[in-house]
Amino acid sequence: MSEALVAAEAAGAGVEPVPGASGARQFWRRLRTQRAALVAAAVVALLVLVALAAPLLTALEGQDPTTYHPSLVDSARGGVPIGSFGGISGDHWLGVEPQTGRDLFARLAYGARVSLAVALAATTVQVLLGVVVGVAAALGNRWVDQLLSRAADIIVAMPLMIMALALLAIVPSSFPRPVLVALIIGFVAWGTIAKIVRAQTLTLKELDYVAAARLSGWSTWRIARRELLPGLAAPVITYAALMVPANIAIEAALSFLGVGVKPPTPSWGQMLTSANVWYQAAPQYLLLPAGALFVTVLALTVLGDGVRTALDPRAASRLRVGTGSKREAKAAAEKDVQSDVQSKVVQSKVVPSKVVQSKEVQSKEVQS
Amino acid sequence: MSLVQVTDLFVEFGDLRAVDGLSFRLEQGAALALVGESGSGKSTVASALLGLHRGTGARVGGSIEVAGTDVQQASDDELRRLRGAKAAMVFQDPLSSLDPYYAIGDQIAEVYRVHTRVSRRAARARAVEVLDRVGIPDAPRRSRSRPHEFSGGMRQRALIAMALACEPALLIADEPTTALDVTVQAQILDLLHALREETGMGLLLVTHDVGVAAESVDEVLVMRHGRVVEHAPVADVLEAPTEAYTRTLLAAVPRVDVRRTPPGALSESVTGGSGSLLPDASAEGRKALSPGAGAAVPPEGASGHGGVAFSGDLAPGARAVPAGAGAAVSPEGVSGDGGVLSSGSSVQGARDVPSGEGSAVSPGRASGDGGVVSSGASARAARADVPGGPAEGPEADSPATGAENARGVSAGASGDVVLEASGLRREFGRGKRAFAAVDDVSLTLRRGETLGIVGESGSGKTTLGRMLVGLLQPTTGEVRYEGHARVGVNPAVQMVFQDPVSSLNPRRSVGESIADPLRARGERDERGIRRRVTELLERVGLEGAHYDRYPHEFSGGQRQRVGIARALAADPRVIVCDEPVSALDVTTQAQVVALLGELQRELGLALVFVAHDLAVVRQVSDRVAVMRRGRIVESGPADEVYGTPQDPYTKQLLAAVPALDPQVAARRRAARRELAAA
Amino acid sequence: MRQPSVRARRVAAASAGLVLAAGAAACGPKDNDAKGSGGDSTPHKGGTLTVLNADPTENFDPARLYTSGGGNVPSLVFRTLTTRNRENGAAGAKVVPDLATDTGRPNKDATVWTYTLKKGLKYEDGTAITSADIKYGIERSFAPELSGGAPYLRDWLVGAADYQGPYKDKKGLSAIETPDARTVVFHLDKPEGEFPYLATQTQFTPVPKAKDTGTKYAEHPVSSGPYRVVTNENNGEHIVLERNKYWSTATDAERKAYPDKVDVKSGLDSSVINQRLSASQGADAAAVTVDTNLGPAELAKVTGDKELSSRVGTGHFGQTDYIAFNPTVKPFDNVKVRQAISYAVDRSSVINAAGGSALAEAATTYLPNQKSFGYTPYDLFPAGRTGNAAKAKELLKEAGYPKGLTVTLTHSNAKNFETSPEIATAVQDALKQAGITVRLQGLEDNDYSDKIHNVKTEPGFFLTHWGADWPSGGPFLAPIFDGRQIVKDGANFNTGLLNDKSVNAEIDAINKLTDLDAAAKRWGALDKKIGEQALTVPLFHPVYKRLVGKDIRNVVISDWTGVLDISQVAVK
Amino acid sequence: MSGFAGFALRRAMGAVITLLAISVIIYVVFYATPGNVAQITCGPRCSPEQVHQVAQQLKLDDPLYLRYWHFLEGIVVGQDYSTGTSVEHCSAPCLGQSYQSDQQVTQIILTKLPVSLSLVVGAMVLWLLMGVGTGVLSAWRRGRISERALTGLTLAGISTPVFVIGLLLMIVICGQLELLPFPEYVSLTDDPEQWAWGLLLPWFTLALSEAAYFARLTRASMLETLAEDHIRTFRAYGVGERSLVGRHALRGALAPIIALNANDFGSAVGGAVLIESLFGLPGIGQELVHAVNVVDLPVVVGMVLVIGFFVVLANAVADVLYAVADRRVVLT
Repeated sequence: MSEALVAAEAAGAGVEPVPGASGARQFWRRLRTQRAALVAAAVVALLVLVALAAPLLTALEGQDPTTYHPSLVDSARGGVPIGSFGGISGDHWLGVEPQTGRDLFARLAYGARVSLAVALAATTVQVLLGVVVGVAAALGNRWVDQLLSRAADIIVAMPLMIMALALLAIVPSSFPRPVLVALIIGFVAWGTIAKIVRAQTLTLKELDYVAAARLSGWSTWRIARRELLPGLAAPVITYAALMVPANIAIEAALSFLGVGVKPPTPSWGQMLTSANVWYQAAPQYLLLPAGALFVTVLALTVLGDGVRTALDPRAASRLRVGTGSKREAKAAAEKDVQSDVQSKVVQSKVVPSKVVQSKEVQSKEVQS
Repeated sequence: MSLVQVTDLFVEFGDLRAVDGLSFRLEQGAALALVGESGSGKSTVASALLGLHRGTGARVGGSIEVAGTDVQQASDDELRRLRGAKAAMVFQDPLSSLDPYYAIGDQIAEVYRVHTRVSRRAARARAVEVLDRVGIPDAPRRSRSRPHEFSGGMRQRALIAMALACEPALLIADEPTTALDVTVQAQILDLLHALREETGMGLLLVTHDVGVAAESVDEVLVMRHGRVVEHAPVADVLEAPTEAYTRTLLAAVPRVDVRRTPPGALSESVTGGSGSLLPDASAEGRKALSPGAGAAVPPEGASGHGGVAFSGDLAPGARAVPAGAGAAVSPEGVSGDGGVLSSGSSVQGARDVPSGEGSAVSPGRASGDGGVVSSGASARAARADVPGGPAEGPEADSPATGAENARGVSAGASGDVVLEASGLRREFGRGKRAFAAVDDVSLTLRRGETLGIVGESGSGKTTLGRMLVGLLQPTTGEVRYEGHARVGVNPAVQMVFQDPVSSLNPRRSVGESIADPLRARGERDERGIRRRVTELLERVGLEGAHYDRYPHEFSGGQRQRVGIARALAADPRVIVCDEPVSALDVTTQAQVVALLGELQRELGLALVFVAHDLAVVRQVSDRVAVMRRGRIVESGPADEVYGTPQDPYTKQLLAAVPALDPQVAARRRAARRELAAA
Repeated sequence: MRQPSVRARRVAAASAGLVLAAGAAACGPKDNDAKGSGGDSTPHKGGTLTVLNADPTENFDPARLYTSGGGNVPSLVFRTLTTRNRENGAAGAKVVPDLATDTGRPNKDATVWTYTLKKGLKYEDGTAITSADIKYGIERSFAPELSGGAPYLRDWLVGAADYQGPYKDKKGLSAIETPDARTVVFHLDKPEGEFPYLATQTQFTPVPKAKDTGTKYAEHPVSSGPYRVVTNENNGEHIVLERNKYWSTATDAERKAYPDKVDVKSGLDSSVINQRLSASQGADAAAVTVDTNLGPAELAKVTGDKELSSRVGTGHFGQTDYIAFNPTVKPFDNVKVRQAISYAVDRSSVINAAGGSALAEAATTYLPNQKSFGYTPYDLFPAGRTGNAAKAKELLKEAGYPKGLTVTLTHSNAKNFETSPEIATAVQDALKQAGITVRLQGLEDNDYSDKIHNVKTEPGFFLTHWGADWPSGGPFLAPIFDGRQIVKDGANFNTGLLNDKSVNAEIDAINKLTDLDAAAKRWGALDKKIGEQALTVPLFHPVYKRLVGKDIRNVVISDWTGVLDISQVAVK
Repeated sequence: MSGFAGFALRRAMGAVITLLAISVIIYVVFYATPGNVAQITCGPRCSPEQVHQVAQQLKLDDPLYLRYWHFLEGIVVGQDYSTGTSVEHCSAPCLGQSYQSDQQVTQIILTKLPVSLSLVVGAMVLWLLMGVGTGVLSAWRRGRISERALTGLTLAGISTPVFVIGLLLMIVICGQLELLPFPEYVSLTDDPEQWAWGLLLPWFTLALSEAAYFARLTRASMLETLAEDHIRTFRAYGVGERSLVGRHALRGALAPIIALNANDFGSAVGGAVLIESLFGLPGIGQELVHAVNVVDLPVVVGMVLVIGFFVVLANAVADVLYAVADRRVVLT
């Protein structure tokens, strides 16, 4: 999956402190102005709700995700569900699974639990590892930086799927599988976020308010916690929001390779994998998980864009899905009015205090 | 027909009316400056002239006619034909205003071809031609360079070349020199002047800097809050402003040729309050908070105190007897050649020197002479006839002696050295790319004095400042605080930063930021911390209730006050101010400078004042060091350095400062031209 | 014995139905009529046959192949002493002579077997095939460099156990004699009436010593069959075979070899193979597959399409998928528990999970339901179609588990396989009715294979299966139930750890029989006898549906292999 | 670029260290992986004695460090292998020999690499065309219906797993509409036309999801550039919108696109496992998954190193291209 690309998008977020980028209130206020993001948030909330309430909902339906119903499938025809639309009925709201006759609604709802939980947990692991390594590399001395950056390089250069295959085989099967899948996705894909965090920390570290905190006499740890981490929130949250759907897709891919979450625990990836071949004989079997995945990833991506926009208003005009000329006008107005102020800030930036990393554009201020 | 005719222009961004009922006209070949502070709407006007607000969602009303085109009614195509061909615009930041990816010649050629049906080759030739005209040496070759390969001044010349390409009737220059160093600024203004003489095009100059306007135009239109405050020929505006705001604005402009006003005078004048000058108490910004109640502290915006600092042609003696200095200010004091204008009759200076303060606080000021030692090019040393300046050790004897002498007058018991740097060198990068931002700099700072460090961009002044506070470690050399060599930061040495935006954590309340030094040193009593922070906030002219507000709720000047309060919270002996006012409007600048002076006097602080602005440095410093390319080229008491500069670079710098008198400006320009020709 | 193919490519197998790995074996179209699609049924010579396979024919070296009946693609290049009968259905489960003039002449107690080569046998280079080449071919299969074949030669030949092949041991294998260029004699440790079956394996292919290139031989093995290897790319991923002009029907009654050229492409996804066969575009019209069958989803689609269903052949291969118990693990030491589970199993759920009634037949016997195995129907613990929960509960009560019990079922995580999670889940669901809570322990394929075949780690209750090396009860029952075949420090297949003297004795007795029909009957009886111990719960015998391209004629699927025999196929 | 040699040297050294670290990790991880390699190689029915012989033959009984040492030795000086009848020399850099097939790993890589490269290079061209094209279009038409439609389309590309899209496309396009032949890899040198036809669908499938990311990236960077001052300059000089978008904004967006493209290219060489297995393309990814399943350590290490090499190389190329695209960047 395009981890690097997701990262690249995230990297642009909030490199500098934005005037007025403070507080959760601001964030919510800005998020609220985005209709697409709000719809997406509602969809995500609904999905989470469905996942959480899966036992309740299926109880309502009177089904569970594991019970076989051999009588509902046509054994002579490969186990295709009997009845129209994959056996949809009052008992089985979305029909049943071919071959087993398990209730699809129940599997979809329970699958949401697994897929979302795995993706969220994996993202958490990635973010934690990435932030710790990235911050440590940025704040540590040259050797620590070298070591950790190299480690991140190695992680990035390792083929994710292969490592996942190998690691999944090593860990004893008694280890809960969804947790394992989450951990492994998390552990093999933190390199990029570590790089982002490192770059961002290096930028933040040079900001005056961090210097001021140092002058206050705070320890490095305290500065990292109080001054740097909040500043990392924007790119990290943005990255995370975009990484969740990517992780769902990775889980699906692992299932496709046969090493994902194990049956009978349903996951969308696993359902997709087994439903794949049923596209002609029982289309709804494929369309349901595919649709669920599509909606989820779509909603999370749109929400991710929204979060990013809310955290970094300058990006407002860039990644937004829906657009409105009104908002653009406002942004333009702010920019115009600020331009006078900024005009002065431009002046007298002296020697870049840290010599440029590759890819960071250096404007040569030193004139001859 | 006028070149530009604007009638009842208004521009609205959403709820914000940026320009409100503006009318003016500009004749062929004439030059008009739009002058105003941040948010005055002057840039918005400039954009409106070219119809650049179209399609952005801004509402534009009134009528605009430029070079025969009705901008409001024109079709998109007509507008495009106006832009660049009849009216060309030069922008503020020359680096970002050029496409970084294409060669400069190509960019000019592209613009030329938009308006002229010529071959690529011809367009390219035209580009070289105009580049040559604006003084780009070796234009054919340099036209193939990309913007980042040019220096700031060259880029601005290139932009001007682009503007010239189609021989427009009107040149709109939006803060064309704001991002440039003062010496480069002078060159660009000279260039504009020369081009105007040559081509007869009209000039609309947008600037916040009255000095720049004085140098360049015939008429000035002062704007405020989107409205015209005053519109008159430049000499009239400068010499006899009719509007209070104009006077305030002028008064606030620091003058490089006026000696320093002693701190006593500074603070008292503030209290003296020339508030009447400012009809609107919230001069500084739209969001300014209501003024504080502290008696000794000037409410933000309600003071014209800045004017005081530069008001008089002070007798030399004033330096030694500071307390009464500020009082003797002649209202319209114009000092001969300097062309210094004293803005208001209202400037009273010190009314009452608080008892006991005058003598206690004054010593630092007099300590200047020779205290600064620059081994590399110690002008002071040279003056003292010690041979072989560069070969000298960092602690040259003779200047030191001189310093002792000078200090003896008033320094007294408090004249001891608090901060001392010797042989500081700082390199960046490694291997081939390594360069020394600061090279072999030594200096001393005594209790209660102010040392100004002035230099253009790239001179290493900020790096030096950061080494002094311990944020950067010198590659070689050392910094001693009260005689002890020191590594890393020290709460007793604090810093006030340049950028009011980035110097406060946007995610923490200002109170929390100010409380940092208190907590860091182990203070745990929350009530005590809050009390102390409230005290500090009030001391710097804010309200205690601001504790829980966030930086974005404050204006630039207020944020800078918060930064000062944070520095004070550590009970420092030394504060290094790194361009503390360069991002502020002039009126605000003056207030912040005044505050610093006042605090220095009250607390016996030693200040290091790092700035690019020669005038501001002179205004606050006892001693001044001029930096260039990492070295100190000249140093000494402020008056000596400014009055009788020895180093050619210092002279050049001083000569480049815009004068506030058009005649003086013209004389200087001629002088510069001769200098360049020679 | 075919094993859960460790090499089954997980990826390739992922989206198909039950996929048989390369080298799969027997079958028999019961619903025969596996003729090509209508039209003129006289097969023509010529054309190019395309073979679309999921798994590459790796290590194309007769010493290294593990095949049943000589394999499919290998059997186009490698001739053996005997071979399988190339007929549809049960007739195809017979062993017939190939290079040899007969299926072997045993001595009285079946410990010495003598073969005579036909006259005029030649390699692809025109040189004659000699008995010494047969001997050399077998010898080199003992070289550790060329591992991979079946274990029988090592087990049966006199003094072969420690033999390390001709590269290290120049003396050769004394158990094989070649008194003259056409005669080869085998001396066995013990009576083996089924030796003719063994002689179908590719290890009995002649290899000219002068042409032996060791591990490189697979790149270009010397052909004795109707086709020679023209290209063998990437270790069997793409093999192109063309006619061997020195082969003639005069010496080979079995292989028809209609096409001029055979193009074997592999590494394809199973669903893609079936898609391509069903679309039958271009070269795919003359395409078959020898390792992929129709999965349930595809079957569901095909059954609704007349044209397509006319192109489907049905194959049976001697295989049983079953639940195995390790009676040394509690509670499976208690025969009543094992019986209870036998009663509780819901075979219809399991069969559905395996692809439905068209792809699996319920099994109540351990031996496959084919005559050649000696199939003797029995159902000792009748569970009906959906399980007899009441009887199971009753037995559990007797066993001391009145409240039911919780057990762990071990299975492989490999998808769509006989031991896959889907089947395990079906078992789990069925046993729930009987009050038995099943926890699933899915293992990665290698791990699973290691664990269940190691007496130290063998779980108590797991899914496994057994397939025939040749269609007879011997290789089906002996490795699993012969107590002397328990391996303590290696791969053990007697998972029930059964060491019953009477069973062992009966196996020995049957092995002496050279009358294969008589032997089959006794294998059947033995099967039933062992079944009483409830060491396994037979679940189903798989059925294979094979789709062929629209221009394919003369489809033959024997019960021996269950796949269509490409040596018989013609292209329109 | 005077510092280029230094840059190349530093990058090369970094790459060697990275690759060595990767190989150590793989050795350790696979050492811990269940699966008796000798048993797998020998076959499930091999007796303990035979398994032991095979283990000896493959030097599997050596301790881990010794095996790793042999591996390094092979890279530096090459290695000799017995085929039984003769001794084969695998010349340096020798990555060893497959346990399963006795083929030299370098040989396997050489046969698989063209497939993966064909797939990725072709897909890259497509994803750049589709992605950048869509991005430019939606940046240009920002705010209009057509932009929303394009945005929706790209999001759809991101949110549908490739194995679903790929199979559906294949069934519909190849199976039912018969517009394209079923994907198959034919060597470029054998038949360029067949090569292209056979790979078209895999290219498209692989490109689809990538294109979606690129469209988003392009649009974002272009809008960012469009908001920059120099665009305002050109607008103020009467330069038309099309030139602003197509010439200036696109040029500004190019550098990040190039850089990311190189990165993605690197990881796709080994990362297109799903596409390769779905379409039966015998590339690196598919081989690697197979090797992992049979614990064929030499092949796994070799393949992972190749993939790692491409990622590292692609990163370096990305930096160089970035520096070329944006001359202001200093290579370090």
